[in-house]
Amino acid sequence: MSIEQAQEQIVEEFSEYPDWMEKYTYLIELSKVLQGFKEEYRNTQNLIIGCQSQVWLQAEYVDKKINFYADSDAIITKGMVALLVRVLSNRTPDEIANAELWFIEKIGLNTHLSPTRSNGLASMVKQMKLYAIAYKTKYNV
Amino acid sequence: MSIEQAQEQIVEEFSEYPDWMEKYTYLIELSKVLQGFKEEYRNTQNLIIGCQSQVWLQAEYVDKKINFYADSDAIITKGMVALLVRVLSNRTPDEIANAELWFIEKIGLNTHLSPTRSNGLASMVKQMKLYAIAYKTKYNV
Amino acid sequence: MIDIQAIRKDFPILNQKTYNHQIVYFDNAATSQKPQIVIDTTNEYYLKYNSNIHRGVHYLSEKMTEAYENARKTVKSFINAKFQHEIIFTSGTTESINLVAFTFGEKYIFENDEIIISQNEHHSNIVPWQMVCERKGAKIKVLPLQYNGELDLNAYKKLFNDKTKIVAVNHASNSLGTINNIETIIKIAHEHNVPVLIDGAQGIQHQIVDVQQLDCDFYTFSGHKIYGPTGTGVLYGKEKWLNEMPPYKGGGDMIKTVTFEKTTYNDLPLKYEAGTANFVGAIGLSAAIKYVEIIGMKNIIEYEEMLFKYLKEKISKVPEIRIYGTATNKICLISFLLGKIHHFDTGMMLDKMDIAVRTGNHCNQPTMQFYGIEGTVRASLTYYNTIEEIDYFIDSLIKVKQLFG
Amino acid sequence: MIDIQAIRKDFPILNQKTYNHQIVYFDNAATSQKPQIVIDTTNEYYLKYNSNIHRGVHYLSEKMTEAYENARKTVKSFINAKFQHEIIFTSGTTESINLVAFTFGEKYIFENDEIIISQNEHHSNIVPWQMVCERKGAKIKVLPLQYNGELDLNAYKKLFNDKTKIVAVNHASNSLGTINNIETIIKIAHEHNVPVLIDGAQGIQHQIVDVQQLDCDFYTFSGHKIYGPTGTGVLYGKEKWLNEMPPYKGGGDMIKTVTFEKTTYNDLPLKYEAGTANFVGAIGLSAAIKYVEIIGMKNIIEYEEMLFKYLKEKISKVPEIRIYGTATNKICLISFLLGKIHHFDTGMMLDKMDIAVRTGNHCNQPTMQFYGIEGTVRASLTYYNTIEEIDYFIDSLIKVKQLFG
Ligand SMILES: Cc1ncc(COP(=O)(O)O)c(C=O)c1O
Ligand SMILES: Cc1ncc(COP(=O)(O)O)c(C=O)c1O
Repeated sequence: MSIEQAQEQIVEEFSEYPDWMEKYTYLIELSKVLQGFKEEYRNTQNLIIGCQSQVWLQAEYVDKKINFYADSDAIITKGMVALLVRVLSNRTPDEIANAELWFIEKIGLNTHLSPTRSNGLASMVKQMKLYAIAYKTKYNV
Repeated sequence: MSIEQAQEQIVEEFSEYPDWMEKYTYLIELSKVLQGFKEEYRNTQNLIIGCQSQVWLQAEYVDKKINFYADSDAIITKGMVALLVRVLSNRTPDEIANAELWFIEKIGLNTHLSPTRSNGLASMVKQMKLYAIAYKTKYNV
Repeated sequence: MIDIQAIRKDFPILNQKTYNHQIVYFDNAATSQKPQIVIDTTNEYYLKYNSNIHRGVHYLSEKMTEAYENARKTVKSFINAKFQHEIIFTSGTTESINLVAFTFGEKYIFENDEIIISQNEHHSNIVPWQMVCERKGAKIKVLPLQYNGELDLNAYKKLFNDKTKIVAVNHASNSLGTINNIETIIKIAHEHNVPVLIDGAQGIQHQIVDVQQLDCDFYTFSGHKIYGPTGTGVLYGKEKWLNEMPPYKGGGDMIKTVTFEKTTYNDLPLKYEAGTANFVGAIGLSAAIKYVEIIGMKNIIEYEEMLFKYLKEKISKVPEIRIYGTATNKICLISFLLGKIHHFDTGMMLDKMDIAVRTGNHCNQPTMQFYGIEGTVRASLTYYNTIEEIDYFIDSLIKVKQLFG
Repeated sequence: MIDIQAIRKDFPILNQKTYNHQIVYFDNAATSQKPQIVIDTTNEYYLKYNSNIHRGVHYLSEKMTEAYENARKTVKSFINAKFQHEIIFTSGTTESINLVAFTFGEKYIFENDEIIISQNEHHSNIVPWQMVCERKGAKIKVLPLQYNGELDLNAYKKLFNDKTKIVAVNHASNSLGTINNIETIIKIAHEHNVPVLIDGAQGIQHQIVDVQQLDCDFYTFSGHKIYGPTGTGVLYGKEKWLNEMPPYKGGGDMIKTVTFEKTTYNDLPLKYEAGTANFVGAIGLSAAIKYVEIIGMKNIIEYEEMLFKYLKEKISKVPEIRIYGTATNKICLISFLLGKIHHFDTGMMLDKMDIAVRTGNHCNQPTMQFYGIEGTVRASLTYYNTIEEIDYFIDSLIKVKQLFG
């Protein structure tokens, strides 16, 4: 599934929840099923400090693809993290670097990504792209 | 003539000049006839610094009365100075200390006396009253 | 008791929906809403009299200068200062405190000297003092906080010694709501001949402040928290200090004479008002203060106490509520956490229910460290809030609790 | 050419009488009038979105933060800064210059070092540097003024030596109107590796400013002089300097972490924005800038040049006029004396004829000393002034002359 398709899938899932309360309930669900984050990743090197909530992001390069593992101390942020990981993890550096993330606006959660929100999410996306560029340069892919 | 009468007289004089242009022309006239200020009085001790114009004020105590001699570098201020001297000079300290100056408002020139005008006039009146209080204490009158 | 419906009409912003429900603004400690009269007054001065103040010979300038100096009078009588020139207009509490920390520091604080601040201060009343300490080699002594949110005045007494140069403490705490016993704090300091700065950012809008009776040496507050415009603030200082301390910023209006060799400074208050003042802002602030005076601070206090009693009672019944700051004497402010729910999650969900609260450390990290938490949710109310809003808030809190389980 | 009648409708204050005649506002260098859109924008944000910025999780706070950061973007693109975080909001030019003088001074200026400022600076660009010199034992070198009001760039070149740490010069002079050749001033300083601060208080509203092209290290201006609210200002600084210099004021928002032992500072631009910013003011300022952009700076320049040409021609024919500042490159500003008439008398009489000019030393005492005078009368025009106003002004001047004989 491409990044585009992943985004479309998420938009479709959320279309079942027109009500904001249901949307957030679903985000909370997503936060609970976020997987793969090991306790050892929870270190200062991986920490993205937001003023309101914090995000930890680990990146691993396997088979020419980047896998992301992430977590947050706030549930709603974690639900958003889950969506971002789903869309951007297990992709080539190129795919990630060029990705345009439109699904968040489409599902009506864009305020979470605003740089002024200071929940760490905007910095997380930036960090994911920086990883992509770094690996691109390193492995010349 | 009492301070009250002197004020009434000025108000009467000015009533002949309802137009502001005439009023100021008369003030300019008054500035020209201001007398008694000797060059030796123009010293820093007598200087009252206004941001816009400067006033020099000399006080002398003769026969239980205070005589004021004053000057200014700006003509309009000097015209106002002439009026103040006319009302307050050659009076006992008591009279000066207790004087209420209402004529300036009556003739419509009160903005000149506002402390925010910074032409030195408000400070001049204050200084005249301070002299009165000082002489009162000194000579116990 | 005040006529709450009439008052709310003066605050048009309260009569709108952000999402579905009429907005419930419980973020007053961050900034307050403005009554219509503040906006109207500001507009009037911009549209009829706008002109730079002081030194102007023309009509508009005269009008504006008069209004600006009248605003100073309004502040003077509001806090009962002795002289008008003890009122310095600044851009806010933060600037007022920096002004004192810097100028008092330059003149009186030297190596190994000590500054007492409490453990429960806003960063704006910590960092300026740390900066003085760094520059001068002085150090900070901490007046300790007790678990209930009150300061430990017994410990306070023991902090003084020959090296103590100043005490800086808040009137009311923005993170816990405690109204500090500043009368006693000032008295004790004065027994040691140490002056006291009161950070009144959260005090001025909720308490009667009489600086002469308090006998504080400095009192600071922000216009935007007492229903006035942003970018305005006040420093009250005793004449004696303001005369003795060196100037802060250099520039227009604060000098008497300038040559390249020597500059002499202006008298108070202009000595501390370098550059073009926020004169329209100051006039707006005085409109805000007059509005408060019309309602009456006594009435405001009575009403806010009633609100607070109700809020405390109701919130204490919310399951798993953890309240930080339980002093007996508090402004109408509650800092809390809901079970294990992250403060940000609670704040986000309340926002979706049109309730504005603040979450995080409230620029008060040492206090959070004291409680061993990252932050809290803070509901801060004022005299335009209502019992109905509290009911809705409590219901919403319970929903949030259910949502996160 | 601009549509002057349409523009004047946007400035309601111009359409009133102070005494008998429609007001003629020629005091724009002191402060400028505000177009209706600035007032409307300010009102809108107070009445719909008012809430404290940054760190807020709720709707209003989010809206306000966005608008505030957009205001920063507007300023950035207006002066073509490289990065948004190079734009620091301050309370005005005076604060911007004090900020640089203090923080640059703390880091880079030491005993016997030298600071170059011109002989024709506003006190706000003199006194802050004198204060640094006093604190650090440095000294001021004066870039000399020539009789026509231009700076002596040959003498300037000779002022540099190993001890020169910074140059601070105005873009346009508020007392004489000279537009300084800042391109050359900056180039020469950079040849000596010395950074340059430009005091743009009188430049920004009359000239196209491109800080990258100018390559200036700092550029400062006041909101109230470019048709924005009082209490607002901007400091542009190259990222490199702003990162290296220490912070200025301490307080909320400008820190990352605070403990009593150690405080770490926030990134740009917040590092220099301690305390609650004048956020509504900044939004008002951005509305003012957008208004200027809509009219177009090129059109403004063209129109003001036309006005100035006319004014110069007309005033030169007034008997016994003495004009101070006759540089070829000037903003539309004339400083003058009329025969032996005291500047205050001239200003007073013009006021009575509804003309607002400024009189005195214009916070520029060294310049007055240079000419051996106490002060001047200053008429400063901008793009909402008209040819008709100039005619009326000239007639009034002649009347004043007659009055004092
Ligand atoms: C050249 C110049 N620099 C600095 C200033 C100070 O600006 P403000 O008073 O807005 O801080 C002014 C304003 O009068 C000025 O004209
Ligand atoms: C107790 C206290 N002190 C100081 C401040 C700083 O005020 P300002 O940001 O208006 O300068 C605040 C505001 O948050 C506060 O609550």
